[in-house]
Amino acid sequence: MRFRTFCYFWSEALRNIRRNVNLISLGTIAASLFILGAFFLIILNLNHLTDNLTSRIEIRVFLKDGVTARDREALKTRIWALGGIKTIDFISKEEGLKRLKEQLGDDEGILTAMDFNPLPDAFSIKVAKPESVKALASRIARLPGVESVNYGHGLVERLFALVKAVWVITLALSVIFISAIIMIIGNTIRLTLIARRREVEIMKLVGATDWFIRWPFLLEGMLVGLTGAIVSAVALYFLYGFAVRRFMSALPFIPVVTGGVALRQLCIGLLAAGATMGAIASVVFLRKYLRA
Amino acid sequence: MRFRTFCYFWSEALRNIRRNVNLISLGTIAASLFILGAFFLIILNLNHLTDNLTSRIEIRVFLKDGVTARDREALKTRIWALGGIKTIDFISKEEGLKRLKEQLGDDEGILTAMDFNPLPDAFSIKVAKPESVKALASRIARLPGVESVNYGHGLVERLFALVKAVWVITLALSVIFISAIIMIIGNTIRLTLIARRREVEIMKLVGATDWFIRWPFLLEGMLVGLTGAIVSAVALYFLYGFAVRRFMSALPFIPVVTGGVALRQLCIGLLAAGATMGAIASVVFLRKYLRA
Amino acid sequence: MIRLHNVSKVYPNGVVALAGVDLRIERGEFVFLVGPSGAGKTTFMNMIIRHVLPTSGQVIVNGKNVVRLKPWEVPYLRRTIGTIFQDFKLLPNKTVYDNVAFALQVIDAPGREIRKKVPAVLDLVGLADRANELPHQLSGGEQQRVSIARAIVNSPTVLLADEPTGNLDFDTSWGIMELLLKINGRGTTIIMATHNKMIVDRMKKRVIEIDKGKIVRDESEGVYGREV
Amino acid sequence: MIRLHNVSKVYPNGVVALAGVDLRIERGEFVFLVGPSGAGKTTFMNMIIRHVLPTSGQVIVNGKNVVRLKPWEVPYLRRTIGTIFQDFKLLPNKTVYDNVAFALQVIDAPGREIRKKVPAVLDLVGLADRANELPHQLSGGEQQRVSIARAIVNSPTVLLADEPTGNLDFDTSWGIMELLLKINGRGTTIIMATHNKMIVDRMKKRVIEIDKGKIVRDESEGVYGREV
Ligand SMILES: Nc1ncnc2c1ncn2[C@@H]1O[C@H](COP(=O)(O)OP(=O)(O)OP(=O)(O)O)[C@@H](O)[C@H]1O
Ligand SMILES: Nc1ncnc2c1ncn2[C@@H]1O[C@H](COP(=O)(O)OP(=O)(O)OP(=O)(O)O)[C@@H](O)[C@H]1O
Ligand SMILES: [Mg+2]
Ligand SMILES: [Mg+2]
Repeated sequence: MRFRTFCYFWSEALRNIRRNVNLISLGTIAASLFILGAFFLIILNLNHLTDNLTSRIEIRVFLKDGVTARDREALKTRIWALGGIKTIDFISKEEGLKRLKEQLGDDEGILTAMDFNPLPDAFSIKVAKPESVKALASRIARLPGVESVNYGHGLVERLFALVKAVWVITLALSVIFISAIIMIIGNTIRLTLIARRREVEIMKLVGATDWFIRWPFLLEGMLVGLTGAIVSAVALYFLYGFAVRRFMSALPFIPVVTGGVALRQLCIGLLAAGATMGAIASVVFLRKYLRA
Repeated sequence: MRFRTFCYFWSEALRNIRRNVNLISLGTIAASLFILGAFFLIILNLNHLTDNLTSRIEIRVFLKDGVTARDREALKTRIWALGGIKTIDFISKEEGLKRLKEQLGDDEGILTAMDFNPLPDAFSIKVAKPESVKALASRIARLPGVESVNYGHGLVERLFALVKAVWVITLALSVIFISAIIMIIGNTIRLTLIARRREVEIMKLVGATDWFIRWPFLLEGMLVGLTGAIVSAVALYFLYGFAVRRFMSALPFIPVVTGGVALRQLCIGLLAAGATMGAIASVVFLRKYLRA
Repeated sequence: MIRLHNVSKVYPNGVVALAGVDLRIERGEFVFLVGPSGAGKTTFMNMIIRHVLPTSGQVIVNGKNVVRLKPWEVPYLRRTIGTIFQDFKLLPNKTVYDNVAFALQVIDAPGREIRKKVPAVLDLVGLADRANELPHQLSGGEQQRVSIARAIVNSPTVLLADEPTGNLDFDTSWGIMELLLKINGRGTTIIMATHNKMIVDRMKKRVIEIDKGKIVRDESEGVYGREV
Repeated sequence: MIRLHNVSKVYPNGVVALAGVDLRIERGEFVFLVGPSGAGKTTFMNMIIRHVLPTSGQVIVNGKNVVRLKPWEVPYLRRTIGTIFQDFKLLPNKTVYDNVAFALQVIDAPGREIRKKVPAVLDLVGLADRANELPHQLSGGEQQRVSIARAIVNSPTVLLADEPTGNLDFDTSWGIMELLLKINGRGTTIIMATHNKMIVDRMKKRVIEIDKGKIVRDESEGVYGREV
């Protein structure tokens, strides 16, 4: 290909973009990718939230009365040896009562009414994989010096059901939303190009090869997709930053993804998606008119 | 207008719809309205969830030791008199202990270790307006025979913060999503009609009045919008039913809107929105070419 | 009928298409408009149907100044004028029949009238058997004849024919000319732009020659060129 | 150069556009194609550039059977053939200059050549000063001349001219004919469909008359009609 021809392709693409028809597609693509991006951010936050919830899962191992500090160390080593454990913290009966009071809050009156501490010493264990909690707990229960083991009476199971359900739903929604958006973008580009069907036909009659016709359209699709993506990415970036600040000041106790790497990756992904979709949509569409 | 002309408008609209260009718009409109509808359903469920959470708010009024059944009735009457109250339930100290044990779950060991019941008698009060909880609680606290009043140590405030944040976010998202979708639909119809600009110009040159040109386009826009809406409504109706069944079996403890009236209203809303948007988009667009 | 007072048209790109044209055409006249390519013939016709507005001067059709017409009055002006466009301007998605019927539908003609007149006029231009085809399925000359049929179907008081025989062979052209003569005989004013010397010379009608936007000749029984 | 063996074309709607045409046109010939509107002239030309495929028979151009060409070979066929389309087929979004330059760009011509040839050919058709305008800003005859310029700019070995003077006045038409004669003198085969009796009669070239899809006359120094 001559350099001149290469320049021709680019100047054609740029000139066509300047015509109003494509500005309309651009708006549509920007809006679509914005929705897509917003949806991904919602998924990202749900993911973050469930991660956060599962990270709070712990196994509480209550020790038999009268276990010595030595036995305790030995037991700790044996528990470590079971594997899959992130941290083990010792919680003395005093510490345990303090925490229970905090947990009960206003209801702590019940405990202050008691003049002795009914709690045993305990280990608090965090596991590496939340799914292994149940198996691990039952193995720990069989170790000597362990009175009983508690890992949340079905709370863990419920949490997993929640996480799974959230994932199934977001996955189903993503699939539907993403296909809808792709359809919208594809159709927009198709409509834009249908308006120029005659042009393609004339070019063919004057002896242009398929690729000669295709290149400017391809570049154009890519640039329009990319520009739309840039608009949506910029909008998303700033709006999300704003939303996160509002959310965090209103609800400091709910964890949100503050942006940073994830947000930047999403924006880059949007740009790539915009350019690719624009190019693919152009080519796929042109097939129809070039084969004729 | 002659009946014949009326028929002409309809037959024109139908004939034009059968041409492929509009089938593309139809798909886009269906996809857009589907996203819009899905988004509304998400909002609906969030709303339902927060309603459900706020309905669980209650004021617990602990009675002084030794309050007689008579004093209790008198107190109950005085509390009723304060207004804004939905239900008052008496919870005896035994009942209170039972509930606390349930609430503590595995930790109930602490309580069985006690050989007396430290809890006082209490009233459990549900209020009509969750916002009035705080004010009501402080007024009840001043009544005779009341030991202390508990309404959730800031839990209520936090819940309201959550509800508010969720609303701000969903509202912001709705505004953005809805404008994006309207833009998409408007642009799709514009593109469809740009392909027929020449047709409009020729009609004008042959002596057609603006309304003579406009009517078929208007009907066409309406029908395309309506058809797209029907497709999206049907898809939404069945997919939502399916999603709800899956969700309820996975997470029976989280309340979801099971559809029924709300879903049907949403579908009707979508149909109206589709038809209106189609018609408006056609007319607004045509303005540009009719004024020329 | 049609009067132009000192009409000029300068297109936005600076091209002077008409420069100070004064003209008077009476009811029932048959006028040939001749002149080289780019002389301003099409511009002149577009001005009469108010498709193009003059830069200066007045265009009066049927006693009305078309420049001052309100937007809603324009369709009614155009309905009294049949136009055969140089580039046909057929509706691409309508059949031959519907293209011709359209001119009657816009004036809210009764269905009975449409069903009677459209086949009759298609027969006149020799396309009775092509009624259900789309424009792109026709040859150049056939498309031109559809355009002629549409222009005459609602018996306009003025007929503007912009090169109506440019794509037609001599026999068909002459057939069209006889048709126009008959219509003219019924009182319709006809203005026809053409490059066809043979037709102009044979018809012996008024000939107006335009060159570079100016009227350079106006003869009542003229011929195509001053000398060939 | 161009040979047709028993070529027929029946359009999907049942119209028989060509019926068993046998024809042989040698390199460097100048051939007029005449015949009434709808005779099959445009169909014949579209067949040579493989825009329309014959229903039966063979079309051989430069020794190649165009019916059997692979899709990627078609553009190369079309580049050796310049075509003046009856409806011009100009690219609506390109200027006059770019429309003409396009025919050189598709064959990957060097920029220097494009900058030299395009203005030259625009000058030949008398549109040097309209280079930067869009097709819709031109008169019918001017558009037709752009189409002529595009067809001849890359010195094709065959030139198909479908009614190239249909929208031109006699003087401009004759100028175009002289241009075609010059090109023909350089060895280009020219096939021209026309309804212009005066031009055909003056040129005294081979005349092929088609009627209802059949060749009814083929004379080496013919005139437009058998009798007028
Ligand atoms: N929309 C436009 N914008 C700019 N210039 C125009 C426009 N329409 C026509 N012109 C120019 O105005 C001049 C007169 O054009 P017009 O179409 O009236 O010529 P014409 O006499 O009909 O020619 P022809 O016989 O070739 O059809 C031409 O030079 C043409 O290029
Ligand atoms: N795409 C098509 N589909 C159906 N019929 C067609 C098509 N193209 C042309 N025809 C018909 O085939 C016949 C020959 O058409 P063609 O265009 O070859 O005629 P022509 O000799 O060029 O006529 P003209 O002088 O009017 O341009 C005509 O009757 C025409 O209606
Ligand atoms: Mg003209
Ligand atoms: Mg033809």
